[in-house]
Amino acid sequence: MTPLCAALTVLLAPLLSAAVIALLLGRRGGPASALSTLVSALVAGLALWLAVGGRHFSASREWLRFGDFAISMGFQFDALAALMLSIVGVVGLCVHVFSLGYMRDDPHKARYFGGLSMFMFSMIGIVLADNLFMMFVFWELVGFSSYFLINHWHERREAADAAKKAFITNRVGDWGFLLGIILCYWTNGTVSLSGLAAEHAFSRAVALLLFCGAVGKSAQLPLQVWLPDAMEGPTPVSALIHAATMVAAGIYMLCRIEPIMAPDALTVITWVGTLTALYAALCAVTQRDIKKVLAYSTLSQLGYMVAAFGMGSSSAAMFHLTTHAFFKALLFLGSGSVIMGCHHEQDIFRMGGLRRRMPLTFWTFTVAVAAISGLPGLAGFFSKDAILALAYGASTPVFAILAFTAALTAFYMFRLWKIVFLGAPRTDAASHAHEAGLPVTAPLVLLAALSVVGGYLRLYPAGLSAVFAGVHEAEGGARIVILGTSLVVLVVGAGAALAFYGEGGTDALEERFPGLFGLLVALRASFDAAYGWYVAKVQRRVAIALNFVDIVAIAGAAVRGLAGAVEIVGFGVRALHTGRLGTYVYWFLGGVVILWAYAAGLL
Amino acid sequence: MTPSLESYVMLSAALFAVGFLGVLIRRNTLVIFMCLELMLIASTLALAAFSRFNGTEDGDVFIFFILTVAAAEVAVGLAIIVALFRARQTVNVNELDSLKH
Amino acid sequence: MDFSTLRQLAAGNAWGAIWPEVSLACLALLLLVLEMVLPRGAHRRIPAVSLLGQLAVLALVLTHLGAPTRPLFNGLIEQSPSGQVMRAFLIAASILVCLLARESLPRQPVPRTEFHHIVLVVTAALMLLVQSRNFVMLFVALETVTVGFYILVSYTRGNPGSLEAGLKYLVMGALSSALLLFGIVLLYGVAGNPALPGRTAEAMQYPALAAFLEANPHNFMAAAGIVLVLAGVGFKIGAVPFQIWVPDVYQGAPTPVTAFLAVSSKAAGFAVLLVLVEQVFLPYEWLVTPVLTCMAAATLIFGNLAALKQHNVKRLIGLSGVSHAGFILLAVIPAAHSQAAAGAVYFYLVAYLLASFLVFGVMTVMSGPDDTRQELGDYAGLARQSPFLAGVLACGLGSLAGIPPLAGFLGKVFAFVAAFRAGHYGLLALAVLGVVVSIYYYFGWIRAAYFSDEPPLSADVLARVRSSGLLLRVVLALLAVGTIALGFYQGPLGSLVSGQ
Amino acid sequence: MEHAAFICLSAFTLACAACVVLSRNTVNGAMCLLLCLMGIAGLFIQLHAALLAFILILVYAGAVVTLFLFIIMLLDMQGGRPWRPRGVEIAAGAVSAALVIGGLDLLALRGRLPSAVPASAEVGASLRLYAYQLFTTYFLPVQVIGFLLLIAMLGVILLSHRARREGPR
Amino acid sequence: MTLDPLLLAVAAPLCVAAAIALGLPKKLAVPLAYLGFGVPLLVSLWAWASFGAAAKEAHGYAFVTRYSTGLDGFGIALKLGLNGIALPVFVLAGVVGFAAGLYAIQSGAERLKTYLLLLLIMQGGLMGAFASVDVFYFYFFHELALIPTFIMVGVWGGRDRTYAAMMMTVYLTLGAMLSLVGLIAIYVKSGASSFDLFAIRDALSAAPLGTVTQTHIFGILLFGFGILVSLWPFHSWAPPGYGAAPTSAAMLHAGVLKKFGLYGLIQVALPLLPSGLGRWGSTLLVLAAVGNVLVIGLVTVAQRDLKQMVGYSSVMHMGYAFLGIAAASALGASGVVMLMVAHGLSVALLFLLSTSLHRRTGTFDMEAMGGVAQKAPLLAWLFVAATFASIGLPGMANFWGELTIFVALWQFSHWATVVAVAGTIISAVYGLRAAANIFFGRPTETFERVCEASPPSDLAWGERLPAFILLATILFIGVWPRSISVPINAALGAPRAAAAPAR
Repeated sequence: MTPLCAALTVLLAPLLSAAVIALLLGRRGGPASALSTLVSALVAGLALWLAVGGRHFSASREWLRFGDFAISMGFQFDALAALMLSIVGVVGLCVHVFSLGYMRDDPHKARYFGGLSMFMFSMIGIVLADNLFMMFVFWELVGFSSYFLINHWHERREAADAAKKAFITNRVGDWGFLLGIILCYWTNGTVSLSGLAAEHAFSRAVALLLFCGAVGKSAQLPLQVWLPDAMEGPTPVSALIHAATMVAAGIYMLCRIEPIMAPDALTVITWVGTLTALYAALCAVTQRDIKKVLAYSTLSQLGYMVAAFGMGSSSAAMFHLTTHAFFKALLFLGSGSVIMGCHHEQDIFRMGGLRRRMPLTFWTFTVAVAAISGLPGLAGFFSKDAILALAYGASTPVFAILAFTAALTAFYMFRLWKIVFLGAPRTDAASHAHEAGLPVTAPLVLLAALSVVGGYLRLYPAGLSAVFAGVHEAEGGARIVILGTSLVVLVVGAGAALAFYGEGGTDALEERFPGLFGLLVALRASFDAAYGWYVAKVQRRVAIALNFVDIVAIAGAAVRGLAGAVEIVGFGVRALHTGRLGTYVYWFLGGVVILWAYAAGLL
Repeated sequence: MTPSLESYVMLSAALFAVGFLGVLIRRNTLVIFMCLELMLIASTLALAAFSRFNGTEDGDVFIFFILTVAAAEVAVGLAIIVALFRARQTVNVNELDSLKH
Repeated sequence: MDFSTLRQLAAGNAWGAIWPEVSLACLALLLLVLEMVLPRGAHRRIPAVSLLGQLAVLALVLTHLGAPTRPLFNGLIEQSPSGQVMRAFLIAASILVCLLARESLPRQPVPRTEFHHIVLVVTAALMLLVQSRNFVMLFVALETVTVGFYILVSYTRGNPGSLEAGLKYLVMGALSSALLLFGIVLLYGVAGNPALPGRTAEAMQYPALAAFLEANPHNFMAAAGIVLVLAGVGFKIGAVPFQIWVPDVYQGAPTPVTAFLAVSSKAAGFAVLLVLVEQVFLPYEWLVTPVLTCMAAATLIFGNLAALKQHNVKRLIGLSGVSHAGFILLAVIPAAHSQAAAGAVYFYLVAYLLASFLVFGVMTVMSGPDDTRQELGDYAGLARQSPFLAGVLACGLGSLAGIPPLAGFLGKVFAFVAAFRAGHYGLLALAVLGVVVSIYYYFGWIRAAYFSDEPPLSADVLARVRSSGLLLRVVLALLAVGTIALGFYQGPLGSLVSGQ
Repeated sequence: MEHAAFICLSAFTLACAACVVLSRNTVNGAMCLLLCLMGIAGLFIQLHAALLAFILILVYAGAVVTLFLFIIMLLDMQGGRPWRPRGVEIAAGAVSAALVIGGLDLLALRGRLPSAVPASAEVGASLRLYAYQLFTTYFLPVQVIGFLLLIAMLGVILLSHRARREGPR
Repeated sequence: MTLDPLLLAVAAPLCVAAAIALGLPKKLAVPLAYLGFGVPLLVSLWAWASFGAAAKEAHGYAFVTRYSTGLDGFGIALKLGLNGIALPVFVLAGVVGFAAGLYAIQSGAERLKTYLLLLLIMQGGLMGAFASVDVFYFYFFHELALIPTFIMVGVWGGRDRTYAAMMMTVYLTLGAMLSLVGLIAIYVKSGASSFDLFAIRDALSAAPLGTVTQTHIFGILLFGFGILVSLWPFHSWAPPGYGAAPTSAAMLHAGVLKKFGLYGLIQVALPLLPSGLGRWGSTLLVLAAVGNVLVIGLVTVAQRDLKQMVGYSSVMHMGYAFLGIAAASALGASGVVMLMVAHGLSVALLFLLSTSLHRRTGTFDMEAMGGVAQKAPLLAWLFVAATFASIGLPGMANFWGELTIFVALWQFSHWATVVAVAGTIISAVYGLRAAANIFFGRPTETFERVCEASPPSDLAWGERLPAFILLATILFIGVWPRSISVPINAALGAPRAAAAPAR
């Protein structure tokens, strides 16, 4: 089987399964879930096969042509794509399997798995796309699948709103993305990735506009607001879409178009990423909802990747993307298992002491926490160090902020870990928590393993390691500094968290430093407040005002008014018919006089 | 010397105008009708003058037709006026305005 | 009284050529004879006789369309293709009028035979009128028509409204014929003047007069005569400012007579106007074109605006008729130079005939003994009670409004094309606005018939609708089909008007 | 001499016409109309159209005016409310009079006709000529006139009859 | 003579209408109505399938036939044919017409026969308008299709139907009349003295008009057609009209009939008056179109009544079309044609579903619903699909049109492009908010009470089938845009059009 048709299969199999589920299996959850999972397994297998095979190829087919303007659909399968594809495949498989357990009793299981397949299709489309138009197509489609899946429990108003918010916020990002693509088309004459790689027409506008897309999809400042709300969706969805793959698509896209990145654009990108990382970490500290904590940590990690890209190393960004995909997916799935255990309880302060009840979950979760906090030897450590090293070389403030963020990361992750797993159960739900079946645990184990080994680059197959060519260990003094820094931040962060948070069912920070806590909460809420104000006070009022104008001025005054005026004239003319011969003959007189005068040339 | 053609034409035009004025200012149906007849006759005068001075007979023949037509018109018109008087007891055109607007 | 006179008489007068008029006249006489000889019980048959007779004549005329152009009766009248068309047109119109009369007269305490008689005579006179090429002939025929209409308009003499309309038509008509007459006299006098170039001995004849006018293109007396003649014709076609009588007379006259006025009299007026503009007044275009343009503009504006808020259907149809005069003038003005424009006029008239009689048919069915007071409101619920009549009405009004696929649309298009070709852009703009306004009142009528079921048709109206004669219904259906078919396929008529 | 006669006749005729228009009493109006017709007849004679003058007197004085008078009597209006124009009517009349007179002036000024010598035509000849014309050139109109008179007669009968029995079915 | 499919497509509905008018009994009328709507669908699909292979005559027209109606002297003859521009719209008319017909037949409206009669007339008119090469008949059939809406709105309409019907008709007649004058102007000025598009094209390519003349005529056509297509600020007829119109009429009018104006601009005005657009396009047109997108877009956001919202949204989307025309390039025009088809399908679907929704909830007020998805999931997801189609989700037909227009527009005006693309956000806002308010969350008390009274069922087959047909077409074009882009490209004759493989 040639790589090309393998790729085709990888792309189309999920679509097929989604179609079959939508048309045939709409009511039957069991077969639907089975089909979807099998397909995802197939996808994962083929993806790995392609990755290991390391065969790069590209193919393209014209899809739409008007004169000189043509849109084509095609694959560009290189190391980068291979890496992303295998991540999507593996994580996707894990999530599918996990969902078998997690969504076992859901009445709309079929719809859910249909959505998952749809998402797989769209995501793989982005991965394989060989030009920006095609990427945009699937870009929108992942947005749709995300909307669909967040909206899964649509009878909950929050879920519906979250889905809406996610899609619209992404649309805002895509506004820039599309403009960027169009501008890129007219400036470079092409949008195919290979073509752009050859072009090297650095354009700040193009770069920044395209970056808007990444800002939306990867939830960077100021468009980050949708991601935390997106946690309304089922947890596996959060794991797949809002942690591992879709939100990472932004970074992936940036890496695809690296050649046309203008230097000064990169600075902007760096700072956006850095600030996002810091902001999200600060927000995460105050969260009580387990998924929200993870969501903000996702934001923060995405910030790292963007910053890394901004500092000119797509390798580092992709490296962190990879490891993050593993441990963040693990974290989410772990939290999912916890939530299942506690009968869909998400408030960490109503859990506690789950170490005994759910040992497997506990250990895998611990691995993930350690990995994200950068415990030496685990995946997160290497990737984060690579980024810190970059920052150290690039600019001191960025380095400082990222380091501080790393400390915060350790702090809130260990806070979470301690409050959820250690101590005694605070609710009977927690006390009766129990481990779920194999479908739930197996993915945890697999991902835990990946989170451990994911950091060792030489373990990656040759086909993929090309991506990480740009990842350098820092040398000499720098190396000591980086190493030291990461260890210090880990110890400080983790230690502070462990020391600070007690057994109590309340947030220690809130009690001891209410001011600081309030500040952080306000910081988190500020963006939502701003957008809320805009929507409610500006957009809505303008809309109503315009509606008023449309009804009163155009439809009313202009149209009805004109009609009314004509009618009044009509009444007047009608009144000329007095019914009296005496007046009628004067019409004749007038007529004759006018005609006569005209004949005499007087008029 | 004989009066000129123009004097005849102007005379008939003046008669015509007088008739027209009568139609304009009178309110009595019968008088209006008389004035209309006057207008017809006035034009016959001009016709006669023209045919006399241009030496063409068509005019005289035309007068014959005009007179006949006028007579018929008078007959029908007076019949209508009478019938209307029976119905409305008036010949004042200002009071005959049931059809209007 | 010698023999040569008789020979002369025989030579000049080709009675055979005007057999349609002659036979109509004989038919009219026959009706009177029948009324005398037949027992009273059999009088109900007389209308049928007149209908059948006219049908026969119409059939014969239709077979003789496209007769060659030739002068008759020493040039008093002229036979021409367009004249043939108008002949058929007028006979068809009179048939339909008689049909409507057959439906409506029995509701009135009036004799019927005389009605048919007068209609026949008037129709014959109209036919001569449109073919006349001599002012004497024109005047005589015109007066015959006018006097006939005096009688017809005030025919239902039990009804004061009818008599009042008669009086108004009488005074206005007499006034306008006086003006026309004086105009003719002036033209005759100036054309016969020996001292002027191109002087002619037979100034009453169109060709001679045209030659004279050609020789003196800027004579004031001639100009005065021309405008007076135009004023006289303007009265017939109901063009502003000679239209003011229209709504009152239309309202007061019995519905069939209203139809007769609206269609035959107006059509004949336009035929005469066309002949004058094309053949006689051509040298005075500097005068005729602007005069007619102003008339057309005023007519378009006035007719549509006046009809806008009109609720009495007979006045409404009258005023809409005024606006139609405006549309037709649109095509008359350039007719002097374009065969197609003249064709457009005839096509418009035919479409107008079909559409008007559709509407008048429905009005006749709906109208009671006093048919002067028929309001739009009376049509509420028609569509529910009698879908057929409502459909017919919608068809007719749609065609009057100029909606495809109905014939009226083509008429308007041809008129617009003619006006555009001649470069009368302002007039065209007015016409477009006129169409838009007209949509308002025509569709207001349809709305009355279709949208509102409250109040439902009154009992007697319903009874009349139920009892309306089958023959009338069949004819209405045929007219509707004709209106639609003519919109889709114009066939020979189309090629005739497009001058091929 | 002929000219003087013309002046007198025309003055007389115009005066009578004015009386027709202005007379308060309808009967007087009718009478003035009669006199006016006489004057016109006289002018016809001056125009060597004695036959026409004859017909005019016959038809008009003999028939039309009589008919008018008869109707006036019938409608019992000789006493009738005399005509009292209102201010508006007077104003309108004045305006229209001005307009009409202006029109006449136009005709007088612009309508100059090269005055021709009257062709000499014999009265006797013209009668013969009439018959000839009527029976040859204008034979068709004569027939039409016949029908016109017929329907006029019918119409008068119809309009003046009291309602017939032919009521609604 | 051999049977001419196009003529058949035009005649079939009209003949059925005539048959019903002549008083066919109901149990015969309905099956015949199926025929009347089915034949155009089949013909249009056949034409779509065989267009590529069909032999092309002058100007890339296929299936050309000519029937003389006796007006050859005026240069008028019923000449039918399809080129790459007409074909997609023709197909659109066939599909939407069929869907509307099905929906009408099952709607069980009172006086169903009259309803079907009018709808059939509309259908016939639409097929004719888009299939006729003769400009005269192009207008003729449009008017023919336009007028039935008056009676349909007035008799079967909803809130203040009488006023809506009256205003809509008078307003649209104004537009139609203006465009008629424009067409007459072309007819006369071109010197072809024929309404046959071929003749006019040849005449004008031989001796083009002066720029001033072109500009004047184009202005008349632009505003005439603009009124028909609800160009801002001449849109006031649309929202109340669609708000009041019965479903099938709204589907056909908003979906197909409205496109006539755009079609006229692209098929007639742009090629015949190449230099006429200039002044208008760069100033008034682009401003008005931006008004459509931005102003009307925001107005749409303010709507509470679902049908009003759909009406306004269709007005808004016309803005994209006008921008595409303003772009004055083959690319832009091509995008407009694609968008016409796509928007026609999606807006028809939206109207259909709104009515189905109204049947279940008894209201169009979006605030008064909620949680309908729990009662009628299929309806919900179809509606969401339609919404996403209308907001230009890739994989749905609308996307390609909008994308092409944006790309073309950038060359013409940057700021307009920025605004236009921002419009996609606005449409996402109102579309998704409507979906969320109506279908998701918990039902409002009022709606709860409605459900108590009559538990709403999911879509019946009579409603499903038309919806599926429309959605399927949307998806097909969305996934495989070549299916219509190839003929469009061939027709609009962009530089390398010939090179485009006609697959």
